[in-house]
Amino acid sequence: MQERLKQKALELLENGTADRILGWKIGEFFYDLTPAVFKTRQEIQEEFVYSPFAGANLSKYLIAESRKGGKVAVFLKPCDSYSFTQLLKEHRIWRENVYVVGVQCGGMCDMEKLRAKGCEGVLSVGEDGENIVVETLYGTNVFPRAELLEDRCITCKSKKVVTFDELIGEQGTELESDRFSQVAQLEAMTSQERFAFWQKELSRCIRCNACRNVCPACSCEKCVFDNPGSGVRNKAAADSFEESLFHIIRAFHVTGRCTDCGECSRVCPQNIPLHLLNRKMIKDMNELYGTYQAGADPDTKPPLTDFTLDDEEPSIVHTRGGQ
Amino acid sequence: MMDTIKRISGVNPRKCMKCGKCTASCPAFDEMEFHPHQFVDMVENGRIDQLMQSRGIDFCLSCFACVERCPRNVEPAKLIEAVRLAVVRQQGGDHLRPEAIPHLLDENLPQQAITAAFRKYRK
Amino acid sequence: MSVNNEFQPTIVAFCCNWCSYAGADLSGTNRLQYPANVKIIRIPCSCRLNPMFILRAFQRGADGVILCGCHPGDCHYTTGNYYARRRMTLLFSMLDYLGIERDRTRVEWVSAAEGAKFAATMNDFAATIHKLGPNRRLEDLRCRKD
Amino acid sequence: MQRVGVFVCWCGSNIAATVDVEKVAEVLGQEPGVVFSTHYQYMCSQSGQELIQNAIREHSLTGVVVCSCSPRMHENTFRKTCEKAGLNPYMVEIANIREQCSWIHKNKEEATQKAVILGRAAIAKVHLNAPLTAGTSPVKKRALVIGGGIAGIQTALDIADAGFEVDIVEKEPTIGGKMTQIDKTFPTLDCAACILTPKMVDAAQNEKIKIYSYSEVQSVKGFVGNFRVTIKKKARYVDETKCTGCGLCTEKCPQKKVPNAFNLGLDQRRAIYIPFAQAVPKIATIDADYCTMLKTGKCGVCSKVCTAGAIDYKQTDRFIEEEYGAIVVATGFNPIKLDQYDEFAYSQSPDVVTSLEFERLMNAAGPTGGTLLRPSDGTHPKTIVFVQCVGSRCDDSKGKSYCSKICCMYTAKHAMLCREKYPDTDVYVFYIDVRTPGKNFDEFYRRAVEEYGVHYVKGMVGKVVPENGKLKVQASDLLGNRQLHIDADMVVLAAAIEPDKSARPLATMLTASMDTNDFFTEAHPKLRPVESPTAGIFLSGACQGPKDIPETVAQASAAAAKVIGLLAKDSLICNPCTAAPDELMCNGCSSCEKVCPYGAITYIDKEFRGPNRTTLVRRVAQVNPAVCQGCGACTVACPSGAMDLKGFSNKQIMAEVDAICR
Amino acid sequence: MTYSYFPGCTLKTKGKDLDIWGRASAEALGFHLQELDQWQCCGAVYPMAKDEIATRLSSVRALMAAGEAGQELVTLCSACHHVIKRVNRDMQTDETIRDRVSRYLGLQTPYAGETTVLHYLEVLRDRIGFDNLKQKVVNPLTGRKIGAYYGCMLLRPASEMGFDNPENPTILEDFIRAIGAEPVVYARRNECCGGYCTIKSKDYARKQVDAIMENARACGAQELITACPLCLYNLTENATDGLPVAYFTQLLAEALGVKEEQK
Repeated sequence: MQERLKQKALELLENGTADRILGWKIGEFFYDLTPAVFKTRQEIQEEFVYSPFAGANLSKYLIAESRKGGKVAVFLKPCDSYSFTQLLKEHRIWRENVYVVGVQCGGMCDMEKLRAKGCEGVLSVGEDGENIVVETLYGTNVFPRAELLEDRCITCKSKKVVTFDELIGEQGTELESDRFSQVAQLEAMTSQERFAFWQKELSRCIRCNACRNVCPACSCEKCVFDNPGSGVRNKAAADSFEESLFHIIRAFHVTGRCTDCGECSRVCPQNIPLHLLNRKMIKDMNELYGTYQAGADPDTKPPLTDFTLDDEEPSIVHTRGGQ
Repeated sequence: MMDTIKRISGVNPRKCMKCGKCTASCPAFDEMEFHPHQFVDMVENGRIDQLMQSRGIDFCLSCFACVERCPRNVEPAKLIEAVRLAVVRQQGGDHLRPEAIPHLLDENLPQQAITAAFRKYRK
Repeated sequence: MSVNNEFQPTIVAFCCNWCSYAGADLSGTNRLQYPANVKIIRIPCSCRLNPMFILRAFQRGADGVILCGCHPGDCHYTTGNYYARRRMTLLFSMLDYLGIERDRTRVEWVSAAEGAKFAATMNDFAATIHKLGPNRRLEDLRCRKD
Repeated sequence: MQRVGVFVCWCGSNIAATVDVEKVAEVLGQEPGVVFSTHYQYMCSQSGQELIQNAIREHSLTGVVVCSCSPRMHENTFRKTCEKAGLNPYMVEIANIREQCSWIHKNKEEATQKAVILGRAAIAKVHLNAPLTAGTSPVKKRALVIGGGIAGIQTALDIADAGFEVDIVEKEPTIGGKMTQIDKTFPTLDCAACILTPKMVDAAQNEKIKIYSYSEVQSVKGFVGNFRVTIKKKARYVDETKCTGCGLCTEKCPQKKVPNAFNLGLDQRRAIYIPFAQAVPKIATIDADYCTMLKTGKCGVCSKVCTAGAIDYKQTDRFIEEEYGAIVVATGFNPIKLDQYDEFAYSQSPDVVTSLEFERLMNAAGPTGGTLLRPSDGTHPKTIVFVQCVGSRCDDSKGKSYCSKICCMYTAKHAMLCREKYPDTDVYVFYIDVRTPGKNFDEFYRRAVEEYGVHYVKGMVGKVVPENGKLKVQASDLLGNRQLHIDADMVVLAAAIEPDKSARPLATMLTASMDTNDFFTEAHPKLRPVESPTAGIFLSGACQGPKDIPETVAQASAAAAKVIGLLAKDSLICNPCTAAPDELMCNGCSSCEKVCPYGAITYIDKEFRGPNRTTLVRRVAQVNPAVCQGCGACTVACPSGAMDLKGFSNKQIMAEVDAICR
Repeated sequence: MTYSYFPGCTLKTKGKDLDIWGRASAEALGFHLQELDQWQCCGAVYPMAKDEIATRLSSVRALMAAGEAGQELVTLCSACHHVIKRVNRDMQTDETIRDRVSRYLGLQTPYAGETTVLHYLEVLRDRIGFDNLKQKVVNPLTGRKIGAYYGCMLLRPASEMGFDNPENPTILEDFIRAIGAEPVVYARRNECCGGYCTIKSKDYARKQVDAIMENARACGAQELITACPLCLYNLTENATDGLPVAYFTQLLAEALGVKEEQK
C-alpha cells in the first residue's frame, strides 16, 4: 500500500496535477506518523510513509494548504473524507485547489495493543492483506490486523470515501456498527455513577488542547477559548473556567459538525475518552431529529441549524427514562 | 361542615356563575325543595343544615345532566351526593333498611336497583 | 439582612423580551409572588441563549437555570424558539449524560399573557432546586475532589 | 470603565413600600465605577428626568442605570432623557425592581437585597455597553388591509383619505364581511345594508384603494416599513376584467343544489354565483366544488350565455407580490360550531337556529324574503325562545372563556323586531346577565322589555325536545324558583363568536402574537389597543376581541390613524441592537446564515493581511443592519463566537450572570 | 380477539337476555368474551365521593384482572360500564385515590388505570366496525323503526366516559342502521328515565318514562332498545302506555341469525 501511494504521489507531482502532496512521515517514533507536505520527488522518496499507524486525519490541514496558491494533492482515508466533506460544507476548504486521492483503509493499529503482544525492538510495521507484519530485532511477527485495531476502527462507521478525485482501492460502503454501545452503557448508569465516571475522566485533563488542535471541526479562525473578547478565554485551568466546561462547550460547538473520526481520543495524552461526548450528541440527534451523519454529503442541514414544528421539548431529557 | 362537603365532593362552588342551567336540566326538579343551583349557592354560603334536612337529596337521580351541561364545570351532582353522604354517614342516618326491601321487590326488578339503593341510602 | 442558614438557591431565569419577560412583568402587575432568589436576565429571544451562559451561571454558583421563551409558533422572530428548543434539548441531554442533576435546568414556554404561569413555574422550579440542594457537580471537576 | 450614575426610583410607594430605596442607592453607590447614586420619588417625572440630566452633566456620566419599573414601560423614556443630556441613549440600562421585585415580594429585606443584585447586574452590563447609533430604513408608502369587512373597509377608506395607497385582501368573492348578512343594527335599528353598501362602493371607487377579492395572503416577509407580501388570487374561473356582473350565468347554471353560504345554507344557489346583489366587486365566481364543467368537463352553460366572454375554466391561482409599509389585520370573527351544545337540539331540528341565521330569516334579501318563517315547515313561529351565552363564558373545557359581548344587544334587537313585526308572538329571552354597556344600549334593552313586552327570564335552557312540530323547551326561572316548560316554535341560540380560522396561520406569517383564544394581542391593552406588539402590524375590529359595529368602526379608524402616522414618515429609525460579526474571527461557515429568519446575513470574500506581508482571502459574514431584527439566533449558531449582538453581547450577558451569581 | 368480560350481577339474573345474546353474537362476529374468574358486583353506582375507597375496590380488582390477562375489559351493562370506566379514570388521574386503593389492596406497584375499558357497543364501533357488522347480518330487520334509548350512564359525564356526543349520540343509531332497521332519532333518548327512583316513587319514575315514550312515539319509533337493565325494567314496568323495549343484544342476535340457531 505504501508503495502504491508513493507512486501516486510521485505521479501527481510529475504530471503537474499537484504542486504539493499532503501525506504522512515518521515522527518521533515509527508508530508516530505525522502529517507532512512534500514538495519534491526526493522528499517523497525519502520520507513519505503510509502504514497501519497513519491514523492522523489530514483534512484539517487543507484549510490552510488549499489557500496557499497552487494545487495540493491529499490522501484521504474514508473517515478523513467525511471530515473533508464537512469542511467543504462549511466553506473552509477551497476545493478547486485540492486533488483528493481516496485511500481505502483496513483500519489503523494501536501501539498499545502491539506492545501488549510482547513485541519489542520493533524496526518496522507493514501490511500484508489482513495481517500486520512486524519486523523486530528478534525476527518477524505476524498478527491478524483485527487483533491490533484501534478501538475507533473496531466500530468503524463507514468504509466509503465520500469525496475524491481518484480512488486507490475499492470504494467501500457504510457499515453497521455498534459505535453507540458505550454511550448506551453510560446512559444506563445512574446520574451519580455517570458523574463519578466523568469526574474521574475529565479531572485528568491537563488542558494541553491536543483534542482541539487535532479536531477537524475545531478549526475556527480563533477559538473562543483563546479570544479575549469572548468572555470565556482561559488557558490552563488558571481560574474557574474548568475542564468540564471546556469539554462541554467544545462538544456543543462541534455538535452536528463532528464526523466522529475519533481523533480527539486518539491524541489525548491522558487517554480521556472524549469521543464519548461527541457520540452522545450524535446518538441524541439521530434519535430525536432523524439520522444525520456530518460530512456524509455537502447539502443536508445540520440538526442544530434546522427544526421541525413538533420537535421534542427539552423536558424529554426528564421523561425519556434513564436515571 | 362546608369544608367536609367540599372535600367529599371535590367541587369548588365558587366557579358557579349562577346561570341556572343545572336546574333547567334537572329531571327531578319537581321533587326537590332546593334545586341544583341552590345547592351550589347554599353550600357556598354554608347553609348545609337546611340541605341535609331536605328530602330532595334522595331524589337526585345521579343522571349527571347538570354535570354535563354546566358551562363552568361545577358538577352540582357531586355536591348533592356529598350532602346525602353527610346525612347517611351520621348515626341513624340510613334512609333504607334491609327489612324494607322485600316489600319493594317485584318479579322483574333488577339487582342493580337494590344495590344502588343500598349504596345511596345507607352506610 | 436576615441571617438564614437554610439553603437559599440562586436561580437564573433567562427570559425572552417579547413573551416571557412580559409574562414576568404581568405576574408582577398581578402581584403574584415567587421566591426572591429567582433573578431574571432579559434576552431578546430564547435563541439568544448561548449554552455558555448557562454553564457560566452554574460555574459562578447558580443552583438552577431556567429559560423562558414564547410558545413554539409564537416567537416574535418567527423561529427563534425552535432553534432554542433543539439547542437546549441537546445541552440538557449532555449535562444529564455528564451526571449533572436533570432538574437543575428547565425550559418553559410562557406567553406575555401567562403571568400566572410564570409565577407558578418559578415557584415550582425554586421548590425543585431547593429540594435538590446546592449545585456541586458543575463546579470544577478537577479542582474539587471531595 | 464607565462613569456610572445610579438612579433608584420609588415609584411613589410602589417600589419604596417593599424596597429600601435609600439603602439600594447607598449600596449601589459603592460599586466600582459608580460615581453618583441617588433615589427619587418618581424618576420618570419631569423633575426626575431633570435629576438624571443634571447628574449626567455634573458628573460626566458615561453610563446610566435606572432602578425602576420594567424596561418595557420606560426604557425609551430614560433613553430619550439621556440623549437630551448628551449621552448616547444606549448607555442606559434599567434594573426592573418593580414588576420583578417590589410587586412580587413582601419581605422588605429580601426585596431590598434582590433590588441591589438586579442593580449590580445592570451596572455590570452598562460597563460593557457601547454607544450605538440607530440606522434608518425607508418606508414603503402603501398599506395592506387583510380582511374586507366593515373594519377593513373603514380602515382602508381612512388611510386612502389621507392620500396613501391601500390594498384590501378579502378571501370571499365580495367585500362587506359579516355586516352584509345582518338585517338591522342596534341601537338605532337602521338597516345594515343601507349603511354598509355605500361604504363598499366608496372603497371600490376610491382611486387609492385596490381590492383583491377572493384572495388570501400567502406569505409575508420583511419588517415595518418594508413588508413584502405574496397575495394569492384564487381562481374564480371568471375573467374579472370582462365580467359585467349581469348575473345571467347565475340564473342559467343548471347546478342548482349548492348550499348558499351567504344565507348560511338556509337556501340554495347555483354553482356560479354572485353572493348578493350589492356585492363588490360584482363579479361572478364559480364554485369549483360543485361546477359540473370543472368536475367532469361537460356542461359549459355559463360560458355559452356569457356575452362578455368572461368565463375561463382554465384559470388558475395567481400570485402577486407587493410591498407595503404597514399591515392591518381585520380578519373578523365567526359564530362557533354548536356540535358541543346539542342539548339545544341545533342539529336535530331546523327550527333551532343561530342568531346569525335568524338575521337572514328576518332579512328582506334573505331566503324568506324578510318574512319570519320556520325553516322546517314555513309557518309563522308564535313562540320564540332566545338562549343567551351559548358557548360563551364557559370553563375552558366547555367552551369559550370570554363573553362574546355582542349577543345581549343583538338578542334584544331580535326580540324587539319580532314583537314589532309580529305582535302576536310570545318572545322569551333566557339570560345569565344582561350586559348592555354602550351609548343608548341599556335604554334599548329596557324598551324591549317595557314597550315590546319581551319576556326576559333570568335562567337558562337545559333541554330542547323537538316533538310533534313543537320545540319543548325545559328551562329554569331562577327568580321565580321554578322550572319552565315552554312549547316553542323556534329557538334562537346566541352562539359565541370566535376569531376567523385564517387568523392563526396569518399571525404566524406576521409574527404577531395571539392569545389562547386566537384573538390578536395588542401592544398594550390600554394604551396601544390597535397596534400589535410586532412593529408595523395593526389591528382592526373583532380579530382583536369581540366587538359590535360602533366599536369596530372606532377601532378601524384608530388603526388607520396609526398607519397614517407611520406612512407619513419617510424613514424609520432602526433597532441598533443588531448582530455584527468580528470578521477577524469569522470562519465563513454559514451556520449563522442558516438560522437567520430574515435573510440578513450574506458572505463576501475579503482580503486580510497575513503574517510576513502576505494577504489572505477569507469568506466572512456580513449583516444587513436594516434587515436584522436582533434576535440573536446567529450568535449562538456561530462556533467561533465571531457573531455577537449589540446591546446584548456575550460579555454583557455574562457580566449580568456573574453579578447575579456572585 | 379475546376480551376480558365483566357481566355484572344483573346480567346473571334479571338481565340474562342482555348477557346471553351479547356473548352469542360476539362469537358470530369473531370475538370472544372471556368472563373474569372472580368478579364482584361493581356497586351499581359510581362513588362520587372522593373519600370513598372501599366502594372502588371491586372495579379495581376487575380492571387489574383484565390487565394481568393482557386483555381489554368489556362490559355490557351501562351501570357496570359507568362505574368501572370512571373508577379506572380515578386511578389514572387522582393520586390520592390511587395511593389509598393501592395501599388497601397491598399492591407492590400501584395500579394506574392501564387497562382499557370498552363497552360492547364500542367494540362493535371501534374494533369490529359497523360496516363489517352489516356484512355479517343475515336477517336484516328491514322496515322496523327503532328508537335508541341511551339513558344517562353510558354518556355522562362525557369528559370521563368518552363514549359519544352526550347530547346527540349516534352509536346506537349507527348500530340500528347496521342491523338493517331504521333508527328513529328523538331528543329524549339521553334524558334520565328515573330508574333509580323506581323503588322510591313509582309515580315519579312513571312521569319520566311517559315523557320519553311520548317523545319516541311522536318521532315515529315503534320499539326501543337499550343497554341498561334498570332502564329496561323501568321503561317496561312504569310506562302508562309504552313501546316495547328490548336489549340491543337481542336484536343483534336476531339480525345475526344467532337466535334461531340456539332455538
